[in-house]
Amino acid sequence: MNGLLLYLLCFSILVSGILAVSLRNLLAAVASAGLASLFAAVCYIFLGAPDVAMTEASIGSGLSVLIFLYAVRRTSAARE
Amino acid sequence: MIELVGGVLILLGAAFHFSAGLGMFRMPDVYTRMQAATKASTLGNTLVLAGIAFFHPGWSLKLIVIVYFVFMTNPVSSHALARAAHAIRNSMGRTPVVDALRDARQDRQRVMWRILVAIVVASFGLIFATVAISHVEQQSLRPLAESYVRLVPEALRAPNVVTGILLTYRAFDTLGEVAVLFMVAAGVGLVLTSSERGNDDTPGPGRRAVTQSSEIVRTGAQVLGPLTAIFAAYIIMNGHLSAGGGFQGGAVIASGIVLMLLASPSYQLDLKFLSVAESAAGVLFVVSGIAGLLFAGGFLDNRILPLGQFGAFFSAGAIPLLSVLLGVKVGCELSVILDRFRP
Amino acid sequence: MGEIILCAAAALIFFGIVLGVLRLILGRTAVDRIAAVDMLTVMSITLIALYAHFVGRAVYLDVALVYGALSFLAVLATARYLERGF
Amino acid sequence: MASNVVLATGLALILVGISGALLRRDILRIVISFSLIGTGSHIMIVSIGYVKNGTAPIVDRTLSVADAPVRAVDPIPAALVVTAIVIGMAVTAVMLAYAIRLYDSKKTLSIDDFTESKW
Repeated sequence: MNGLLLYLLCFSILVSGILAVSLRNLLAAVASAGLASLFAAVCYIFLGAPDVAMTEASIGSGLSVLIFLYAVRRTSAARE
Repeated sequence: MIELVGGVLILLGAAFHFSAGLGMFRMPDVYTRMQAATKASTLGNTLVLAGIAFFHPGWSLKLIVIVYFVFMTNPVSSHALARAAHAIRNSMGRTPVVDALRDARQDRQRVMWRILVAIVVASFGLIFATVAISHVEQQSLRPLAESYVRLVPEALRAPNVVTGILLTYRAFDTLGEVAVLFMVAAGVGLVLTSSERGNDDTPGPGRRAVTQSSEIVRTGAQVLGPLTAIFAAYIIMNGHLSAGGGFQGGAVIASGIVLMLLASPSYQLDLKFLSVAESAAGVLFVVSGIAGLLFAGGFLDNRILPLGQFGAFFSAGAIPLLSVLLGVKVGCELSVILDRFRP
Repeated sequence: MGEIILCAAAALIFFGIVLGVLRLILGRTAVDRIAAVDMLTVMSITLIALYAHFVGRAVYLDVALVYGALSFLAVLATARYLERGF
Repeated sequence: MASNVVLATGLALILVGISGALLRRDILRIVISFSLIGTGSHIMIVSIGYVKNGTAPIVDRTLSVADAPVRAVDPIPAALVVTAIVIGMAVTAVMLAYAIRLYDSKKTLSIDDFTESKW
């Protein structure tokens, strides 16, 4: 059970990473990058590192997405 | 018998998760997808966690708290997303979302560049492939790691080895890292405030109208904000007993503050208070380090306070104290960084 | 018996995640993709809790707590961005 | 076996980040690619610390003090990565601050328009 779920998580990390660099919509790209670190956090749990998983879940998928969104908002004023 | 009930609940919850995925995949438009996914996955989560509670009665409190958090947060985020989808749908005439700078014209001239990038990536891939193939999974701990795993519970009386390493053996490293974070906060402030001043001189398009958040989001933030603060205190104070510690707790504090900022866009953070708290925490951190130098084995030694009983709440010497200071410092710095970025 | 039930549950969640990731890849608009992200976060909370049950350690539940409390922030921020909330 | 797959995933994510950073023209996308490189290297480091059939290095009711050196995974990479994640976010913040500054000076984010320091 563990092995198969771990492979699925690895595959999902890769898919979200590729989507994050290839999606045309900047917002969806930022959300995909956040999802990649979210799945990475589940992966850390499977590797026995709950401290790292906690840090990644709170910073990588929460605060980092937010800081990107603030930056997108501040650089989009002329494009609208 | 009890295990059978638990197993059936887990299976039922997993089936709801599957149906959530199916709804997300098969439903025709955003709103139906969202409602199928949110309802089914919240219920599935609740059922699975209830099933686990049948197997481990001791975990019930934590499981109930998780279910409560999911019940509070998932509807709020889904509601906000549905509202945003509705707002975009109404104004479909304008460009709904920010689009990347598309320069297809220049892309055509970049065939050579693409070939070069392909070569670079392929050579990196070759190096990485040799690394990945030659890597062998460790069968037992390396000597250094093994001595850490032995020493932290015995000498420091801290059950969590990672926190023990972070706050005692590598605490100087942690101090330097927090200093880097402080410098980043100051530098980002410097870069971004001068850019704002430049903006004020030029006649821009004026201040944008900001949509107020909905009642549900504001209420959710009011309920969840204090809960997040309590939760951050729990994570920081349990750093030596279970997963958690200063960095994680600081990030949770910053997340709680961010939740407030999202719910009410005009809310102003008290930057002066944050900087005072941050400096005080930093000074106390260094002071406790020097106390370790004077009264115990070395800089930032945790044996300046009584070690206490292994596994107790107040134990492991100065590690809980250092954890609190680190949490306050990291939380204040991350909040200041995020506040600088607000438009 | 318990093992079989656990494996079946894991397989069901597996296919749920596969379908969610497919929606993330296919999803026409940005909102579709973000809704898929929202669903996948809740599924990962369940996955972590199930893993904690599988190996029988309570320390992993703390991470599920952090997920439950904070993982909605990204979706909420994106939604507020879309409706021009900041 | 399990950690080999995760290691390969981390390295592949670094490759994806490198190609994104080289191919995209938008500075924000380059920053996203850099943060993906960071995530990939964190995954790589944590997977190197995995020990076969290991569990979290936290002593509690299910992992006794005597048992810990046999069953726990390597705590050093975990301690490294915890600090590295926080620093990675700070680095992202600095990059984004400079991106905002560049945008304010030229009202564009395409790196083709920033030619002053091109040789």
